[in-house]
Amino acid sequence: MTDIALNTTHGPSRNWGKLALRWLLFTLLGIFALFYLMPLFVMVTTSLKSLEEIRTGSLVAFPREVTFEAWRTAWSGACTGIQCEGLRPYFWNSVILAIPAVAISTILGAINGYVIAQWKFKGANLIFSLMLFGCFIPFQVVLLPMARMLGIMGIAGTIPGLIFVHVIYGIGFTTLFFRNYYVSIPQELVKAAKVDGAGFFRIFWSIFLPLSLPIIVVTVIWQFTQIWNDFLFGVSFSQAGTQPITVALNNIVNSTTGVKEYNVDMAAAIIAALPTLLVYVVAGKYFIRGLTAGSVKG
Amino acid sequence: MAPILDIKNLYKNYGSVEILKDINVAIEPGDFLVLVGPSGCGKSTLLNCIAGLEPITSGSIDIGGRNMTEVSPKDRDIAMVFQSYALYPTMSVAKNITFGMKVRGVDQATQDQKLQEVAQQLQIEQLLHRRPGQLSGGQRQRVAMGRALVRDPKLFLFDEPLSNLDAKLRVEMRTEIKKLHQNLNASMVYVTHDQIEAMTLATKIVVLKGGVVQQIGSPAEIYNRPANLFVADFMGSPAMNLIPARATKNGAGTQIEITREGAEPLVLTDTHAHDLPEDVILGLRPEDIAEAGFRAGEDVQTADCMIEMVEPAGADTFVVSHLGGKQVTARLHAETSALPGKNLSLAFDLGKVSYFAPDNGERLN
Amino acid sequence: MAPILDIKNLYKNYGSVEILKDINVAIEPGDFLVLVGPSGCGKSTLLNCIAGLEPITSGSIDIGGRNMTEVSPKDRDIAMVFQSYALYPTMSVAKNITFGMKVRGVDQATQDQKLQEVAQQLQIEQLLHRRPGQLSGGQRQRVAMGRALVRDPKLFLFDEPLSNLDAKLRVEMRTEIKKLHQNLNASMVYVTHDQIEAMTLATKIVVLKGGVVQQIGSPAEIYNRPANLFVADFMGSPAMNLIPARATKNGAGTQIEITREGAEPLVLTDTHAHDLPEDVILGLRPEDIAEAGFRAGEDVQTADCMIEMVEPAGADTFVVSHLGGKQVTARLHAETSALPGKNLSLAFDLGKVSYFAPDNGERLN
Amino acid sequence: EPQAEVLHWWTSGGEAKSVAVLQNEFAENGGTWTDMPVAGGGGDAAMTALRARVLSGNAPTAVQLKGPAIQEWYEEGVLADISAVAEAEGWADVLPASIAGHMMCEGTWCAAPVNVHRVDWIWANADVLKANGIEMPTTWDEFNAAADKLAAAGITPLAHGGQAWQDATVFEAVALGTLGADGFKKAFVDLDMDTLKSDKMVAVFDQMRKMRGYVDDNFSGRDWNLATAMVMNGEAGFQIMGDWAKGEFLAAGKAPGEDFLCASVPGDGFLYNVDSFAMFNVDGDDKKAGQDLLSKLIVGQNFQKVFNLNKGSIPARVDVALDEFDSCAHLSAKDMSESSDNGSLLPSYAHGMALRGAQSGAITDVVTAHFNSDMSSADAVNQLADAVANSM
Amino acid sequence: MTEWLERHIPKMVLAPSFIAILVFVYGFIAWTAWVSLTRSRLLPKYEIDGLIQYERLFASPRFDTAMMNLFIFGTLFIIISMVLGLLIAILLDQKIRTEGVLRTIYLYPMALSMIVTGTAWKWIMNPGLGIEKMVRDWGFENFSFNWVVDPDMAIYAVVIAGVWQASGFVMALFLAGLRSVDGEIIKAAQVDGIPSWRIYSAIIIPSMAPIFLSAFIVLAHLAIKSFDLVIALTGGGPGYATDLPATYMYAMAFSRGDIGQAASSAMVMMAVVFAIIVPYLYSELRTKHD
Ligand SMILES: Nc1ncnc2c1ncn2[C@@H]1O[C@H](COP(=O)(O)OP(=O)(O)OP(=O)(O)O)[C@@H](O)[C@H]1O
Ligand SMILES: Nc1ncnc2c1ncn2[C@@H]1O[C@H](COP(=O)(O)OP(=O)(O)OP(=O)(O)O)[C@@H](O)[C@H]1O
Ligand SMILES: [Mg+2]
Ligand SMILES: [Mg+2]
Repeated sequence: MTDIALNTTHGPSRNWGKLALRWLLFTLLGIFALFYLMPLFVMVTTSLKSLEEIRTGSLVAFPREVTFEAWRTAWSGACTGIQCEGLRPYFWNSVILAIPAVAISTILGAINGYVIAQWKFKGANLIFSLMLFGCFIPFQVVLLPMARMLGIMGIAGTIPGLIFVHVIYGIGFTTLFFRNYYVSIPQELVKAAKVDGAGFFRIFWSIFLPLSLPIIVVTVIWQFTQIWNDFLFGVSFSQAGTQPITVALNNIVNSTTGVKEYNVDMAAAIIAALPTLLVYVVAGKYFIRGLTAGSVKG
Repeated sequence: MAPILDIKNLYKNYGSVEILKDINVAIEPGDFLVLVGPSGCGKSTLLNCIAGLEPITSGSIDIGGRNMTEVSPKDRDIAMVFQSYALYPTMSVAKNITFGMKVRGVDQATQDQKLQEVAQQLQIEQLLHRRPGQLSGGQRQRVAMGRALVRDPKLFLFDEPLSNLDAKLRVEMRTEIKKLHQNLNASMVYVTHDQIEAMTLATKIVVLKGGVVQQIGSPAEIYNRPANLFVADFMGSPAMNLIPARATKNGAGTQIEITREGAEPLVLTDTHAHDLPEDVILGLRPEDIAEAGFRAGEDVQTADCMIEMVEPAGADTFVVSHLGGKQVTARLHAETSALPGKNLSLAFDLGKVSYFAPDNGERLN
Repeated sequence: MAPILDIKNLYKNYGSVEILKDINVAIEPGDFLVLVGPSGCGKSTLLNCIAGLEPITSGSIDIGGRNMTEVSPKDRDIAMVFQSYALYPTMSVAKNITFGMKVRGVDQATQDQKLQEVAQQLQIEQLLHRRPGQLSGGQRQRVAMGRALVRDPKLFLFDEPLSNLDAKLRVEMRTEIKKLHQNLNASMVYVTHDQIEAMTLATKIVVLKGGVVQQIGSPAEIYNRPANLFVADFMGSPAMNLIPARATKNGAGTQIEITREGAEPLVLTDTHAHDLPEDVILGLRPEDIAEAGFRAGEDVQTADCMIEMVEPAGADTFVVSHLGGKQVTARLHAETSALPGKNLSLAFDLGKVSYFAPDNGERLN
Repeated sequence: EPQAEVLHWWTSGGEAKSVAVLQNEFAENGGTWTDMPVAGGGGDAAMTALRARVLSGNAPTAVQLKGPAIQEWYEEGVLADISAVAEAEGWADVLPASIAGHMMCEGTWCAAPVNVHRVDWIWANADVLKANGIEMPTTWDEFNAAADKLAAAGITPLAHGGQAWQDATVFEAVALGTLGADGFKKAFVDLDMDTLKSDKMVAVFDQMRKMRGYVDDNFSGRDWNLATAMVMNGEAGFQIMGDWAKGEFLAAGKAPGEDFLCASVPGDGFLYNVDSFAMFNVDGDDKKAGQDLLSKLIVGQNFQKVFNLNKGSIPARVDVALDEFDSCAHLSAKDMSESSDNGSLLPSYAHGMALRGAQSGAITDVVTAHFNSDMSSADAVNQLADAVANSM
Repeated sequence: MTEWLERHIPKMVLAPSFIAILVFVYGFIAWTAWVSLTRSRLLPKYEIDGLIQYERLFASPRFDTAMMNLFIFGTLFIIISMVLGLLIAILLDQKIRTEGVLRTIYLYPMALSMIVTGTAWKWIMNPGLGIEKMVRDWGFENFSFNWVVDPDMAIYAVVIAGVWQASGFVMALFLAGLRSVDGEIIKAAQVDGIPSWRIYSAIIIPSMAPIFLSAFIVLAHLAIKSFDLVIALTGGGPGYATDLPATYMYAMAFSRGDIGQAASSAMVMMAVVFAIIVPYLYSELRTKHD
């Protein structure tokens, strides 16, 4: 249904041209892949080198001697403060922070997008514009008043507080994604369901959610990446014990006057990114599957 | 009895464009109302308004004696089949059909039973597990029908529900709908562009043009006594012959004179018509012009006409002649001896004639 | 002359389901091929295969003498109208129509002229600036037509292009297509479920059922000499009466005996049929059963029949009787005196009769 | 039971171990230490977190704070008074006066000093110098001559990382040598406009322009430790950097005096960068007890020694035995006490000891803009004056 | 009552989010506007003191540079990311068997925190360590790629790293869009004899207007808020050649304890964003209407 790849057939007479095009295509994709992989290459090779080798050799070269010491250190030995337990203790903080925050903001975005795209009422577009513009507020600006608000609400320094902040500033984007997806679904579907007697939530649940897999995946990718990698909110609205992994990563990496261990830094960065990478690999699959399963045609 | 559907002074605009203008229609319980009109005249829009899916600009809609103008679609107790099917893309055919029941809390056993029933009626039993994307056009349309048929609403709304079906299936479906109508004594509003559907199903037909009601009446009224030139021309296929003529009083009746090219004017006498203006447009359906000898009756008058074209069409043969500067079609038997370029004696049934004013197109008799 | 389209041994599966089976069809330049068949029989799929939009499972497709099986759609030089319209949603009607020309580098003046021409033919002049989303169903269908009509391809493919139009417009469009066909001497493949369309437009009809070709032939052949029970039943509306009968040799001809409930068997004599098996199914179209006195000819035989139902339908009236355990429909004049429950003398035209084998449904005469 | 949640930005291996000493002592005295480390940007990130914490009414117990920021926070009315501890421990007697001054807010003690980093160090590769017959320079002219020699020999004279704070570090070293201790104090502590616009300031920028010529082409954005590595590897001759650079040399197994040389930059004076902890107003006796205990331990002999041995800096209090410290530290301690006596013990502007953030930032903007473009020294001086005026 | 409830459910559902946005976005913008009129330093103060902060702001050459950089960076970053994202999405759309792997490769940069990736980029682009050195070692002595260390070019180096990070996500958005276009329409175009690239340019891409809106908002947001990227890659340098308003604001608010100044720069920045985004939003949401 959504199978729209344009080169469906190959004429024997045009085989050569087709083949050449195909090669060009792969070459291009390969070049892009190299471009995207370059920093990863640097990071991985560096993380496998010893500090000694980094100090003396070229920074962008294969390791002469591979050692996984840096990885071990990053995970469980690097100092992030007076504790030297690596990223491990912070990992869980990030997980229990990111999962509810992503879930809540995605659900809110889905339902907001559904209202704005399919239940248009006067002013809906204005509200949407306000939400969109809200995406542009610099987070540095909101830090201080937000801190005050969190204090007033009594959730300062707690994980629920952080979740709250991420949800608030995630809504704009999640709403945007869903609204733009739902806008292209024919209005007749809602009409048919209304006549069938389904109410607002029923239509959303039974008809729109099943259609939304691709956009849910896009939204989750975005939100998860944003929240998992967020440092500013994490550092400002946490306290000892609730700091997310980025703060720990930052503590490992960012020291001004201490000795720099690039191999550990790189390993830590890659470890900290593993959950997001995992989300991409897993979700990416559903992303395409969702698209091929539910076409938006009746 | 209170009308089941009562539309009063309904106006509907899209932006600044008036799509529906001052619609007034009422139907009694058990009525089968068919909406016809040229493409784009506002039929689907009117159905949408009745269903509450499009806000109306002004006027009121009562369903079952209750003012429903502001009521949401799901509380209007209607079932509707959409012209564009509007199937739920992620649900199987079976779920598409049972969704409405499920929402209304019908128990599973009843759901299954109704589903089987309807699937059989519509001949889609073997498709129940498929997704809409895997169906052919006609199959989709039948699923859309199924979604309405499992319900038992006050009012059914059908928007060209059979347009994608083959003739045979269409006849069967038409019969199913007719049965449904009779068995449930259900009330229906039905859009179609198929004249036969309109004629055989309707108890009442509304002819729309450009958002304005042209005529409301029984199929026979519409067919036999079209209210104006538009209706006359629109209903019936091939269309009614509309021939400019001169009417002059002649004793008890009226003498009708029709010019012909390269021949004497054709003169007929209508004994029923009175008080016609001098210029009229005479309307006569092709089947009311027969081969002489095949039609008898007191109002039948024969005349020789030059045949220009002979078109065999299965059971009938259409012949075309030229009268009053217009092509005139007659419907003859398949075995007619008519030959193009030859004269043929045609019988005109003046008992069936309609007269229209050339200026405003209104019916005169 | 080489066929313009030559389909050989075409098979098409969706997954494990065979949709088209061993299709062999060829058409000459200038032919007008109409595909008919019940909903879901594979008509759209076949058009898609011809257009190259669906890969075929096996077989070959030649267009204009060249093997196109592996050629991409855009190089096949075809124009196609989709059942689901498939208009470009972001473009205005005018752009939808001219886009193909623009891409092919047709100059602006020609584009404009063609656009005007086609818009007029299709009566969509006032819609040219609208987006597809703002059109009614029939208007969309006409735009889809327009997109094909501005082209001058080797082959036109139409998938139910008129299904959403009202009868009047439909007749006009039919005429436009016929004109196009004649003027350009274009080759066309046309899917329709409208019998009249099929009959009036086709030079050749293919009847499909469940992905298998049932019969290929001219409209008259298909109508008068259906190859099997399916075709007989499918083509024509109301359908051909198919009555179980016993055939016994009787001198030069055959004596046909049809049982009746509560009455003597009906006995007819066919002077043309020979070598029929004892059990046959006799096929006679409703128009070949007339009111006695209204049909003459050497093969016409009359008999009194009990009338069960009388259905007036505009120009004709259908009456239903019961013969050989089947309902039998006859097509009478609108003025018939037939009354339900009364006997009526009917004339059976045995010159038009078809015989089928009850076991495999194949034609016998 | 004393409680302390400590916000600090000492997170790298050596630093963390150093603070861990404090935590141990704190624990030994019955306290519970909650660690709240936030590294990054020389404490910027920690300050961000601190603001949020203070505004949400949830301030940490103790915070690593330094320089005028201590007084600024005090003015916001959020700092606790630790005079009681300070007086009991006799801080006034063991801390150099100018350093003690940083710990006082309107006459009360409001912060406890941890260490003294010397900023105006010049580091050199011993072998490279020897091979080219160069002595450690004692004047900027000597430096320039040595640098020219190195350049001629194909060695990068000055290892430098083009980050604003590194530019500022070099700048203040040059300024100290050129303006002299008094001039430096007038310019970068008192923000005296005349001094800022003086010809000598022009000379400072002239020297900076020279320095620009002594760094390699790829210096932009380089981390300071990579610059140190250049010296270590013999790619470069000198580096001007605080004493934390020593840690890099030591970590690479180099010995002071043999593999690498340390000296104060030409000119006399001592630019210090003192880390300290300030106590914030908190509720709860356990926390207040924690603050007292922490203050006491920070300035205690033992912590001062152990911490600074690890960190490469020298103790803030002058009565700590330096037997275990290396030669560079000894030099540093000696210079500090001399400077303290002759009034040339000066706060580092580049490391936020001398000025409020807005002002030091404004100066750094001009310094780095000048260093990374071909702006003339006169223009730079004018911009400097404008920027300082604008930042008031 | 239930009637009323039903009719207003959509509004009620939207209300919490809307109120949250009002308070936590627009309320805070108002707060910022207020603070920008004060002499707040370390912590916000609320005594209005006129437009002094704006005067200081406009006298600052660094802020000039920051705004100019935002303009250059924003434009290039958005355009290049969109073009590249779209291009890759289209290439990936050609039934590539290794699509899953490639997609992940293009997407992964989003996963990595810039705190560290910036260092990798810094090395790659450093003339003495990375590409320039590598290519010269291959024997191309005159090759030069020294943008990071050239104050005039450094901002373009930031663009490269920014594009690297964001274009993958844009690609994902576009891929989702490409794949949700009705297959029948593409079939129609194919039969119409439209070459593939025209099908993309004239039919598929225009029907993805909402996706473009998403991509634009995402990219514009990243451009305006680019902070980690600059800090990690160039630290705003050489000098302050790659400073952006976000880094300027951060420096003012948190490193320099000059909150009033930070607030005023935030207001100017938002005004500029407003001037650019609002017309775009307006046209985008309007065309949806008809
Ligand atoms: N969203 C819209 N905006 C503007 N005009 C519209 C819109 N939808 C429909 N129209 C116009 O309103 C008129 C009536 O449309 P409607 O769909 O009711 O026609 P219809 O009678 O159902 O026609 P058809 O038989 O072709 O389906 C048409 O001229 C159509 O172009
Ligand atoms: N994607 C698909 N997957 C599986 N089966 C399909 C798919 N598309 C169509 N079919 C089935 O193939 C058969 C032929 O479909 P096709 O659309 O060709 O029918 P059709 O003859 O055009 O019918 P109609 O007159 O109803 O349009 C149908 O039974 C349909 O259900
Ligand atoms: Mg319609
Ligand atoms: Mg079809």
